[in-house]
Amino acid sequence: MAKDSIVTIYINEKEYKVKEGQTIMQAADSHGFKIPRLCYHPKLSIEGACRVCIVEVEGMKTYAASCACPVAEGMRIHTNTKELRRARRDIVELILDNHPKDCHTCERDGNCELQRLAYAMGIRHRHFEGERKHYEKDLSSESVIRDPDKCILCGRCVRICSEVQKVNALGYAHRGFKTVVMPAFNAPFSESVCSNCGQCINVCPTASFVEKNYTQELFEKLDNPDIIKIAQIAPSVRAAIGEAFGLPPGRAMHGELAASLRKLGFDYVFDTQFSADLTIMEEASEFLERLQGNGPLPMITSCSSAWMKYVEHFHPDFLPNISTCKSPMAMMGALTKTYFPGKIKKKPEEIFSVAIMCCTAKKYEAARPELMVDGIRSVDLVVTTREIAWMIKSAGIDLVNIKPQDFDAPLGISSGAGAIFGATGGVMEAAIRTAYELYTGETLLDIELASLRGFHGIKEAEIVIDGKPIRVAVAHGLGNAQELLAIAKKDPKRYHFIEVMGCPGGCIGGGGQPYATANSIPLDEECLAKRAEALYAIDREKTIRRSHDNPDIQRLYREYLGRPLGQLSHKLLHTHYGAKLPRGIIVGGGE
Amino acid sequence: MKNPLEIIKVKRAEAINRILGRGYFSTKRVYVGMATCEIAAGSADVMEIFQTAIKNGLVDVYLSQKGCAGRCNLEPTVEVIEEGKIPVKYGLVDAGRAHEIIERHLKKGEVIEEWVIQ
Amino acid sequence: MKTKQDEKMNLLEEYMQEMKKQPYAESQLIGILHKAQELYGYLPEDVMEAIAYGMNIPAARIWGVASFYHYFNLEPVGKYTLSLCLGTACYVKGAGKILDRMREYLNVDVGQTTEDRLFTLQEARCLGACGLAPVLMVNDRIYGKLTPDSTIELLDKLKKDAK
Amino acid sequence: MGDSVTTNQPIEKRPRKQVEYNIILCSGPSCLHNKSSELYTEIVKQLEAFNCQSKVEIILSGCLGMCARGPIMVINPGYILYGDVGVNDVHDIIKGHIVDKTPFSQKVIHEDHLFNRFYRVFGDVKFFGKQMRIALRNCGIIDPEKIDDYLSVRGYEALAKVLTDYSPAEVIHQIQDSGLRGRGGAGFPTGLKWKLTADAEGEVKYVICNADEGDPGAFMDRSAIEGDPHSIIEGMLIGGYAVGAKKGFLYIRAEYPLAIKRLEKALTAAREQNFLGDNILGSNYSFDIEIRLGAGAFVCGEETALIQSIEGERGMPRPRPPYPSVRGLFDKPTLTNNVETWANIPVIILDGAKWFSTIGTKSSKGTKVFAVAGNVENTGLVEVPMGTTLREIIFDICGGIPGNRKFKALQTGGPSGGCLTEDSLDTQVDYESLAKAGSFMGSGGMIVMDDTTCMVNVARYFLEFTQNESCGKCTPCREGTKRMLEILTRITDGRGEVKDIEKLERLGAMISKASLCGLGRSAPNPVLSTLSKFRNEYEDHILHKKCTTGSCQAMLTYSINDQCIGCGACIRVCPVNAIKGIKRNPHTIDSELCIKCGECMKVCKFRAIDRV
Repeated sequence: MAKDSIVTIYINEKEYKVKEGQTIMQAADSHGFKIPRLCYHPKLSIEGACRVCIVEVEGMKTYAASCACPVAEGMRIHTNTKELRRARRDIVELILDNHPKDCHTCERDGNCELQRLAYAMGIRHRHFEGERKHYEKDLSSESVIRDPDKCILCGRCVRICSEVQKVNALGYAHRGFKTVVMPAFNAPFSESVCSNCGQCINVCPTASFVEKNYTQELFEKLDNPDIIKIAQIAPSVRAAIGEAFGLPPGRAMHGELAASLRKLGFDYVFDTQFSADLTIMEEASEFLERLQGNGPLPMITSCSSAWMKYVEHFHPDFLPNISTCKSPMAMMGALTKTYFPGKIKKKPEEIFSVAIMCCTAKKYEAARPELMVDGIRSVDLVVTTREIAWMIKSAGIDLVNIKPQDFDAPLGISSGAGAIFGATGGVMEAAIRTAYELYTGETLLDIELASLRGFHGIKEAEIVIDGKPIRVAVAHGLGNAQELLAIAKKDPKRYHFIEVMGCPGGCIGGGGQPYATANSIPLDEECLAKRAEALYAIDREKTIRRSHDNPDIQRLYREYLGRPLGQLSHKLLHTHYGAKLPRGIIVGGGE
Repeated sequence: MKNPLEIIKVKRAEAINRILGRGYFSTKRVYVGMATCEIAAGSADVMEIFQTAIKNGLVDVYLSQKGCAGRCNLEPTVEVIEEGKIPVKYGLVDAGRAHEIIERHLKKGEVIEEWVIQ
Repeated sequence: MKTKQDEKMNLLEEYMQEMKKQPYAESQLIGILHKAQELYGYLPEDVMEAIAYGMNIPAARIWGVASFYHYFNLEPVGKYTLSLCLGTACYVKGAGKILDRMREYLNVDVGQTTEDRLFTLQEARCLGACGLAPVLMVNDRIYGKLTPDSTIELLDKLKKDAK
Repeated sequence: MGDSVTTNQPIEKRPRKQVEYNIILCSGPSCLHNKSSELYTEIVKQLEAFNCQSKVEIILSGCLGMCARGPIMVINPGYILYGDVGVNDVHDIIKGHIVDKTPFSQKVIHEDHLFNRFYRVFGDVKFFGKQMRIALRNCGIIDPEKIDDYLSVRGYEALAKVLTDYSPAEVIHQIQDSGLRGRGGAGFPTGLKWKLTADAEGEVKYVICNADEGDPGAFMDRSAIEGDPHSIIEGMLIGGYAVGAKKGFLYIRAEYPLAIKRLEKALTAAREQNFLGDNILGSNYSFDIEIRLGAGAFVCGEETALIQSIEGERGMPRPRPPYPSVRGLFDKPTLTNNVETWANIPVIILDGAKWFSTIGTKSSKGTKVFAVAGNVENTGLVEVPMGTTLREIIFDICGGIPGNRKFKALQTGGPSGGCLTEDSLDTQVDYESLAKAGSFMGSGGMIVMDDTTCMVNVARYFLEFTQNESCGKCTPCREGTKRMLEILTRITDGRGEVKDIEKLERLGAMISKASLCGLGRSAPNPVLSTLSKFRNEYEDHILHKKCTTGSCQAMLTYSINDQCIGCGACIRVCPVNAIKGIKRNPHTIDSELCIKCGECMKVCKFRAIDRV
């Protein structure tokens, strides 16, 4: 059977030519239909469980799930009969009947796929209400709250956790009406193998998974006149926050964000892109050290917090390969508690350092004891893109129309290299721009490394530095990372440098990014590409595109740190991670 | 070389020889139902009684277990088969009945009519 | 000196080593859980963790499988496991009433174990002894043609035997 | 206690005739057509003429499976078969066989079918008379733990024949020609299933025996495995040869320890004799079987859920397509049949597809095993030719309803099936007729219910079962059956609402069409079928808060009539002190307090307690 051969099908009595091997849903989608759906997700395996996408196929005794059923020559499909509408309606109502009636106070109100479906199906009455499930919420994790009451058992979280991230923290337990999605042994999330990546939040159609919300705490701190409130904003936040305000994806809003945060009450707004440049200085230097025989290769990046937790759980044998550099967030945090207080003549204790991140795992990272500087936390609080969007809305600030402002000095100026940190491949690209020059003393001219961009699971490239071929690889999503590690394990000499970002697409696809809008799906690749493009555009528009050219970075070394990998750098900007053994750990992530 | 059909014929002949070697040609053959349902109804005890009787000198009897024929409400069942006679099927055989079947039927040849499944 | 627990774990490890040699080793999970339950009487969480580690199967999946199948006990069971058949034949002949009486007498619900760790009450699907309906399986032994009263008598007797 | 079967009472009510011979006269449809009834009269006449009527019992049997040679009569002991018996032959046969003790050789036929052995032992038992034992041919006559016993009844000869004489395609042809259909319930043509698997692309293929018998009240498969494990193994071997598989899996419930033990023993014995393993019986065919245990999940009887379970996963069905015949176990083409289907295979090979296809109806060939339980005189396993009527099964074979009660309904197909009423009793057992009558063949559970059974309660029972066994994957089954059960519970508790019937029908229709797997799709059947046939009972419960059978306790009220002499016995037993009254004056029951336990009714010697 040739895969690209064409078959004729009939949808609602009209003839269509479609590709053989497509599912009914795919075929219908390409011809202007949009069959209602719920458990289906294009990145995940076909579950066929919710039964919302059922259609009638002539000759079949029962309805077919259009997400699972392939088209066949001559197939006559009906997507919109009275009976079907009623069946779909009843199915969605059945889901609602076992779901809390707290839409108005729910975090996903207005952004909930179930709510949208119920609206679209015309459910205005309930017919079948009865016993509703009730379980305790799991509040143990620093990052993710699990609320089984809101779970509709679509299984997207289970699938993304096992198929895309290959962490397998979540699974179904028990059965029938009592089925619950939970970690092994119903252990608290914090004791499970969870990497805190938050992708379960991204794909959940309801509010069964949400981030641990710190907005109220932050408001309280912002109201406190006795402390200095400092914000840092991760690259990817600016590329996505517009979506939470109804803008199409791809509009970079750093200026608007800086202005809004000041209105919100922050005293200083710094840019994590600055500390990304700093990371590159340290990381590129570290890499060159290792390349000269001081330390194991391949060196693996350490910026992504979910990735670090994952390595500690599943691949402790690779810990020596992990760069000792802290993440940009942690580097910035350290500076806000050391370098910067000195500049403004304040004590570290008077500083409240907030990180606005696209990531839920950063909440966990910020609480790591490894990142304390002189006994105090370097980052006091992490809020996600979503949380800061609520705060801005709640405070009555017009992010969309506000006059953009610049970040504050001395930690606000960044190179283009710092911007692209948010997309998969970006750290590697930025590192190469600098490493090349540090090693050869020559400026790398062709700085856009196309082979490291885009959403291939594993990307490889070879760069010749001073006649020496340097082989690098990039993976995004923990599942791909695991595959890449397997390759590196089998062939230890294959790579010199590996970049890993824990989320699909990199930080732009982080677990703290705005929920998909009504016409989109979570982790839609087009949307991710537009976010990435926003970052690449920032890079293109900058005159300074290499981290080492950032004048404030140069000043920081000159005035304070000394040199990369120097003594103070080591104290403030580097750390070591250790193996962890949460419950039910397996070797190498189970593959 | 022999084909499978020829092999199976040899195997069957061997099997029958082995069965005969176990005393199949005794005058009376006794089959005790030993499926889960029969055992639940108490057939294991019944089997033991027959085994003990043979150990204690009951001769000319071939004893075997069998599966369930499906006569649920009359289990445990026991068959006594004699060549040339209609096989006798006993139902609801408990320890008492087993002893009587040994004494009266196996030793004296009397069919205990009221326990026979018709 | 080896403790009893170690011995059980060694046996389980041995079994897993054997299973790991099979093609599609992961597919042996249910068999391994059967083995573990045979050794421990139920599936302790640390044993499931050991299986996760030994077979390289995610613990969440093992937990999912163990909690899906009703045959697996996730908690220790009593000295006597009482499986009351609720198959149709038994139900028609009054197993429901027996169940109510047993619940009341033992003061536990289905799936639970009495405080004195003597009895675990369970429901069974057809045990295949319909001719004796209603039937109760106590560990491996089947008792048939029960009434609510005779069931309670039986439980009394078991209680006495245990002492 | 427990073992309460100890009585010295005769086990049957009829007095037994002590005879030396019995004559079994086939009264299958084809023999009847050939005037076997006239033979009966002639036999009686001849027996009287030779004055040996006291030595002989005449038994009318169902089809004896030799229709081409009918009318057939058999004389026991010895199970001598006489074929093409005309009225004129009766004299010679009786004289020869019974008077002169020499069988009348001209009419003796030597047609040997595998199941004849069963009737040599059980031919005179009325219960088995109208049955035909094909799948269960060896159950109850051989020692299941001895491969020698199986070999002695032509065991593994079908395998040898296949390996000697047939190509895989020819085996599939045989199965197709036989008309055998899946005995697990849905009745998919077995030969076609084999062909689809054989035609599927792929080097590695698997064969599965589904022995996850789960219907509450059905134990045919357990009996077949415990009574004759080798037949199933032989069936699988033939299936594996036909589709090109080298490996088989036998998926069996862990709740069947004895069956598992016997299977293990049988597999070991079969390996020793090279029926399993490499180069079986000197051929190029290699095959082995592995036992996999279930762990208490009814849904694993569903083909794709079973495959998931063998793979070590939660038994949650997969969407199809892809069909398992193309992509099944470990993503390889996989052939799954149930125990009874496999047990039929050796018979078809040895007795011939043509012969097999003469048994049964036009669309359903062969026999079907049922586990008959409930309010019926003789409970047990019944294997009848397709086309036998339900009435014959319930009344002729199983002896009708005990206690002079009235037949009310027959439930077939277990939790997936439906109820049939009196007017459907002449329905023939076959896939289409049962479906047309509003039920389902199912795997073979058959529950007979008398007029004391409340149909709403029965529907509730089955739904509770499926609800409990729902895997939880798809919405309609997980949530929908839960709501249906809640509605039914409220109806039987006397809290039913007028719109409940409509809601049940609406949910039922949706669940049947929208669920992911067969379990969900068939889950509403018991409700929908009782709704269509016993709607008035539902209405009684809902509108009049009344359960006419008295089964639904919540709806009963107890009261004391004027027969009461005021003895006080009821006051003493009432556990909740709901009965009040002065000695020697009529008592009363406070219906608010009454918990309807019925204890008062039991102790009252004066029939003074009414229950409505």
